[in-house]
Amino acid sequence: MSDPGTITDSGSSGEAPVTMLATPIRLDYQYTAGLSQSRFLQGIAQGKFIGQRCPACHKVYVPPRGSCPTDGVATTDPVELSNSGTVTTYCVVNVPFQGQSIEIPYICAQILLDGANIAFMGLIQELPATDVRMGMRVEAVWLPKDQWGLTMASVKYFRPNGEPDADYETFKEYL
Amino acid sequence: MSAAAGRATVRPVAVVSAAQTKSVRREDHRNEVEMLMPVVTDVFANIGVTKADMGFVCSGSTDYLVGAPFSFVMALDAVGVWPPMRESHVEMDGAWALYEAWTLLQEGEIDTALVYSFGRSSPSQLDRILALQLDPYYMAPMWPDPVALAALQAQALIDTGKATEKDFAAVAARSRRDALRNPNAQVAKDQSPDDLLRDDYVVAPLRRHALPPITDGVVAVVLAAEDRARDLCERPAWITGIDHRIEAHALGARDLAQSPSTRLAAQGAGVFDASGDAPGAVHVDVAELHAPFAPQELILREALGLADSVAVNPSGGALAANALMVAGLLRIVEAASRIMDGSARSAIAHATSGPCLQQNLVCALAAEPSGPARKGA
Amino acid sequence: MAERCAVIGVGQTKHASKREDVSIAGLVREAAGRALEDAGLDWADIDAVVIGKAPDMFEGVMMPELYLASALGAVGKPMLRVHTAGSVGGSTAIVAAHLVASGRHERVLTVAFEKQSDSDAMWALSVPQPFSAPLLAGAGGFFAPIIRAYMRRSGAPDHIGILVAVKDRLQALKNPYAHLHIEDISFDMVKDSIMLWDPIRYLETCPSSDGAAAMVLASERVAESSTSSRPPAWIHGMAMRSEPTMFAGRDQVNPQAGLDCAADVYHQAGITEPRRQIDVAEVYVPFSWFEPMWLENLGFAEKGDGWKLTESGATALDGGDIPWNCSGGVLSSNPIGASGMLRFLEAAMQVRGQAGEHQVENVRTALGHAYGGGSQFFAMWVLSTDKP
Amino acid sequence: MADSEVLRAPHVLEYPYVRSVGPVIGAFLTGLRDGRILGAQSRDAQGKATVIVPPTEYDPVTSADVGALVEVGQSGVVTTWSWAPEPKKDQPLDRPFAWVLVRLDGATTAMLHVVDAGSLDAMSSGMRVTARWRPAAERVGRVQDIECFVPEAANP
Repeated sequence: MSDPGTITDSGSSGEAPVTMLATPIRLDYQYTAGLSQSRFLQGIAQGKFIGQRCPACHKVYVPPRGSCPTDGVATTDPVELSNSGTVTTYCVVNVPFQGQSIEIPYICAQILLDGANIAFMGLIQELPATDVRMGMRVEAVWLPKDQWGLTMASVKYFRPNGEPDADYETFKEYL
Repeated sequence: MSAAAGRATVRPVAVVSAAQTKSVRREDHRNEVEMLMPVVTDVFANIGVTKADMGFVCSGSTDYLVGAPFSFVMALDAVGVWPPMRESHVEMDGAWALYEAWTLLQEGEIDTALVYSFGRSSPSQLDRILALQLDPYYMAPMWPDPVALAALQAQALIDTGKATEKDFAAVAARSRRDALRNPNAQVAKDQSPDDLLRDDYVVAPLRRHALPPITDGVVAVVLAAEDRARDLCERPAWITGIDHRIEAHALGARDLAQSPSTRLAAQGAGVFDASGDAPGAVHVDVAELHAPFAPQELILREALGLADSVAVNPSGGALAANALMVAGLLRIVEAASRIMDGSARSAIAHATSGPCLQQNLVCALAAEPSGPARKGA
Repeated sequence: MAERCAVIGVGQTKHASKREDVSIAGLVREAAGRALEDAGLDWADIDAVVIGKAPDMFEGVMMPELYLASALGAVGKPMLRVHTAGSVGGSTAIVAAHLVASGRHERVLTVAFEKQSDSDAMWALSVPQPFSAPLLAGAGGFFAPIIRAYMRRSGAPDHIGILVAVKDRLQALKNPYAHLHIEDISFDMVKDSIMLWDPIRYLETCPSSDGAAAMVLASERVAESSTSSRPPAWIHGMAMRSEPTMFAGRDQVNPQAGLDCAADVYHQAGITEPRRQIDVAEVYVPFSWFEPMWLENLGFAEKGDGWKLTESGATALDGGDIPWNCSGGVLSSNPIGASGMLRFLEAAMQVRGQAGEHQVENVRTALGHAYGGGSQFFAMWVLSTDKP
Repeated sequence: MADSEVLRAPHVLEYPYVRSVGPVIGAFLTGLRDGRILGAQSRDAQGKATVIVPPTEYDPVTSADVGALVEVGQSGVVTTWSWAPEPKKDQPLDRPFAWVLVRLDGATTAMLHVVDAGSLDAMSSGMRVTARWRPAAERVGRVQDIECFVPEAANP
C-alpha cells in the first residue's frame, strides 16, 4: 500500500481519465393484457372490431381498456363495430424512427369507426400522402384470414372506401 | 435547522374510509386499472360518496413494476377524473401520496381527498428492479438484491447483541399467526419460531421466514377534515401527526442497526409528545410497522420507543403481504381500521422506502382529534 | 387560510443535449446550489426537499431521489418525489409551495431534472408493450393530428408555427442557459427544415436536453427577512388539473382541464383579463403550434383567434404587449422533467428582475404554465412583485 | 371470460445505459483502473475530518462539497456481511460469496463489495479483508475492477 496523500494526477497510468460508465440494464417481465384488451384482441383474431359500451354514459370505446375513463366504471357490454370509419384528423409521417416498418412518407390518421365514440390511430394506404383529407371515409384492409392473430397487425391498414367525405359537423366533437 | 412545523395548529384530518384487494401472489387476469376500479368503487361506497365529492386525488406507484413509462396515467382511468379534478402523483409508496393530500387539506380549502396506490410485484423481477434504486455508479452495477442488503442490516443488528436469529423467527411466527385473522393477508400460518428456524438461509442471516412474500395488491383511502369527517364516518381515525425523513444513501455511511430517520419522523409526528421518548415509553394500542424484513421490525420498535404492551402488526404486517408501493399505505389503512372498528383508541403507522429503511414515514392516529391523553400535561 | 409563499431563490443548469461533464447528482446540484446561493441560504437552512422528474427509465435509476438525498441536502429531512408526466416540473413546484402554504415548512428546496443522455428519450418514451398497437408514427405523430385539428378549426394559416419557432429561438439567444443558440435563425430556415410529421417541421419541435432547475420557496417571515439581492416573487395563485387521457368527445385542442386550471389560478390571483393584467408568461410550448392553442386555452385570445395574436407580434419579447417565453421556452431547452419547472422559474426571474438580457421591463405579474402527456395534466402559477 | 383466455406475454425492458460520471466518481474509477483506491476528504457534522470511500461528490450526511481525493488502503475491516449461497445474474461472483460493507484502512465510511471466502463459516464482522484485483488489462474503470475482497490471511 502506498502512503495516503493528496492525489494530484488523475491518470497516473498515462491513459485518459475515465469519464463514462456503461451500465447495461435488462429487465424481464411477464405482461398481462387484462380482460378487456384480451377480449378485443380475440375479436381481432376473428376479423372483428369489438368495442365496449360504458353502462353509465353509453359511449363505445375501442380498443377498450377496461374502464370508462370519465365514469371510472367497467365497460363490460361488447359492441361489434363496422369495418369502416371516418378520418377525423391525421398527419403525414416523413421522419424515420426506431421500430418503423413503413416507407416514408405515409399517413397516420385518427380513425373513428362507425358505431364508436373514440378514434384510434391507424395507417392509411392506397392513396398518395397528399390526397388524405379530414372527413375521408376509410375501411380496414385485413391480412388473409389464415394470418389473423391476437394482434392489431392483423389489420394491414385502412384505405379509402369510396364513400363521399363525412361532413365536418358529424365528427368535429371527436377532434 | 428548523425542520419543525412553522405553525403549531394542525387541522384535524381523518381516514374515513379504506378499501383493499385481497393480497395475492399473482394477479394475472386483470391489469392495473381493472384491479383498481373495484377498490375505488368500494372506498366511496363504504361512506356513500362519489368522486364528485373529492377535493383532491393523489396516488403512489412506480413505472418499474409495470415496465412502462407513465403507468400511473392509465391507472387514473379507474377513477374517472371527469370533469377535470385536482390530481397529483408521487413515484413513491402511497403513504407519501397520503402525506401530500394531508398537507393540502391543512390549508382548509378542500375537505376531502382520495388516495390510492397500486403495486403488482409479480410480473417483474423484484430482485433486479430494486437494485436499480441504488447509486447507479457504485452499487447498482453489482446488482445487489434487496435480500442481500437487508441481510447486511440484520447482521449489523445481531452484532450489537440486541437480537438473534431466534428473535427474527419470533417476529415472523407472530406476524403469520396474526395474519390468520386478516382475510386480506397472503401468508398466514401457525408455526413456532423453532419450526421456522429450520428454514434455509436465503441470504444469511436471513432465512426464508424473515422475508416478505411477493404480492400483488391495491389500496385506497378517503381522507376528510373536521366536520366532514364526522359526517362521513362514525369513528374517524384522526391523524394527530405525520412526518417523514430520509437518511444518507451510502449504506457504509449509516449505522444500519438503527433508524434515526424513523425517530426524527416520530418526533415530527408528535409520537413522543404524550409519553416521552425513553425506551418503551410509547403506549399506543396498535402499531403497524412497514418492516419488509423481520429484523427491521426490531429496529423500528426501538426507534419508536414502543412499550412491550403495544400490539405490533396485528394485520400480519409486510411479512404477510408486501405489494411494493402499497404496503406502506396499507399500514396506515390497517392502523386506521382498528380505530374505525372501535378496537383501538390510538395507533402508530409507519412506511418505509429505499434500501435498509433509508426513508421512513410515521403517522400517528387516534380516536379523538386531540390525540391520546397526555401524561402529566 | 393558507400561508403566504414566495420564491426567494432560483437556479438552473446550462442545458445541453449531453452534459457529459457531470453525474446525475452533479447536474441537480448545479441547479440547486445556484438556487441556494441566490436565496442566500446554505444546505442546513432547508427544511424539506421536493424533487420531480419524468419517467425513471430515462436514467435507469428507480426513484433516484433516494440516491440524490445527500446531493440535495435532504438527509434528516422530509423528501418527496413527484411524477405527473410532462407537467411534473410545474406540479413539483406546486407540491413544494403547498408545504409552505400549509404552514408545514418555511424554506423548501424544489428541484426537477432530466439526464436524458444516459439513455435515449425516444426509446424511453416509446417502450413497446406486448399486444399494444404497432408504433405507427413516432413521438410527433401524436401531436401533429391535434395541430391539424386546430388549423382546421381556427383557419390559421400555415406559417404561424414558423413565426413561433423563429421568435422563441431569437429569444433563446438572450438566455445564456438555453440549449439551442441558433445564431442565424430565420423564417426561411424554419420553413425549409424537413417536414417531420406534416404539419410539424423539424425546427418547429423541441430539442432533447440534459438539465435541471431549482427554486427555494419561503414563508412570508423568511421571504421578508431574506438576504437575497433580489426581491421575493410572491405566489398569488397556483393550481393543478387533470382529465382522462382518452375519452369520447375529448377536446384535445382546447382541453377542459387547461381551461379549468387557468380559471382557478386566475380566480386566486384576481385576474379577469389575462392579456392586460399579466405582463409576461412562460408557457409550455414543445411544438410551435401550441403557442396559439394555449393563447386561447389560457384566455389571452378568444377561441380561434390565438394565431392572430402570434401573427401580430404581441407575444414577442421585442415589442409585444404580452411576451411569451422570453427565455426561448421549451422549443429552445427541453430537459423533460425540468421543462415545466423552468417555466415556473423563468416567471419568477421576470418578477424578480433577474432575467438579464431577456428581462421584460416593469414586470409586476407573471404566469408560469406546464402541461403533460396528451394535454391532460396541467399546472400553473401566477407570481407578483406585490405581497398578496 | 375464463382466466385462461386472458392474454399474457413476456416483455423485456432493456437499454445499454452509458453514464457520464463527473470529476469525483471519474477519479475514483480511473484509480480503480490503475489499481488504486481513492477516498474523498470531508468533515462530519461535528467538524471531524473524514475520508469517504467510495468518494461521493457531496458529503453523505452534511451535503457539503467533498475535499481533495486521497489514496486509502487496499485492505480493511468488514463492518457487516451477509452470505449469498446462490449468486444471481450479473452479481460479481458466480459461486457462493459474502456481501460486505468493508471499511478500508484510512477510510471513515465503508463500501459495498463482496468477499470470496469459500464458506459462511469463514465470515465474521471485524475480520480483515484485502482487495483482489482483476488483471490490469481487464480493468476499465468500474467497481468490478476489484474482482472481490478475500480474507487477509489467505492473501498476505
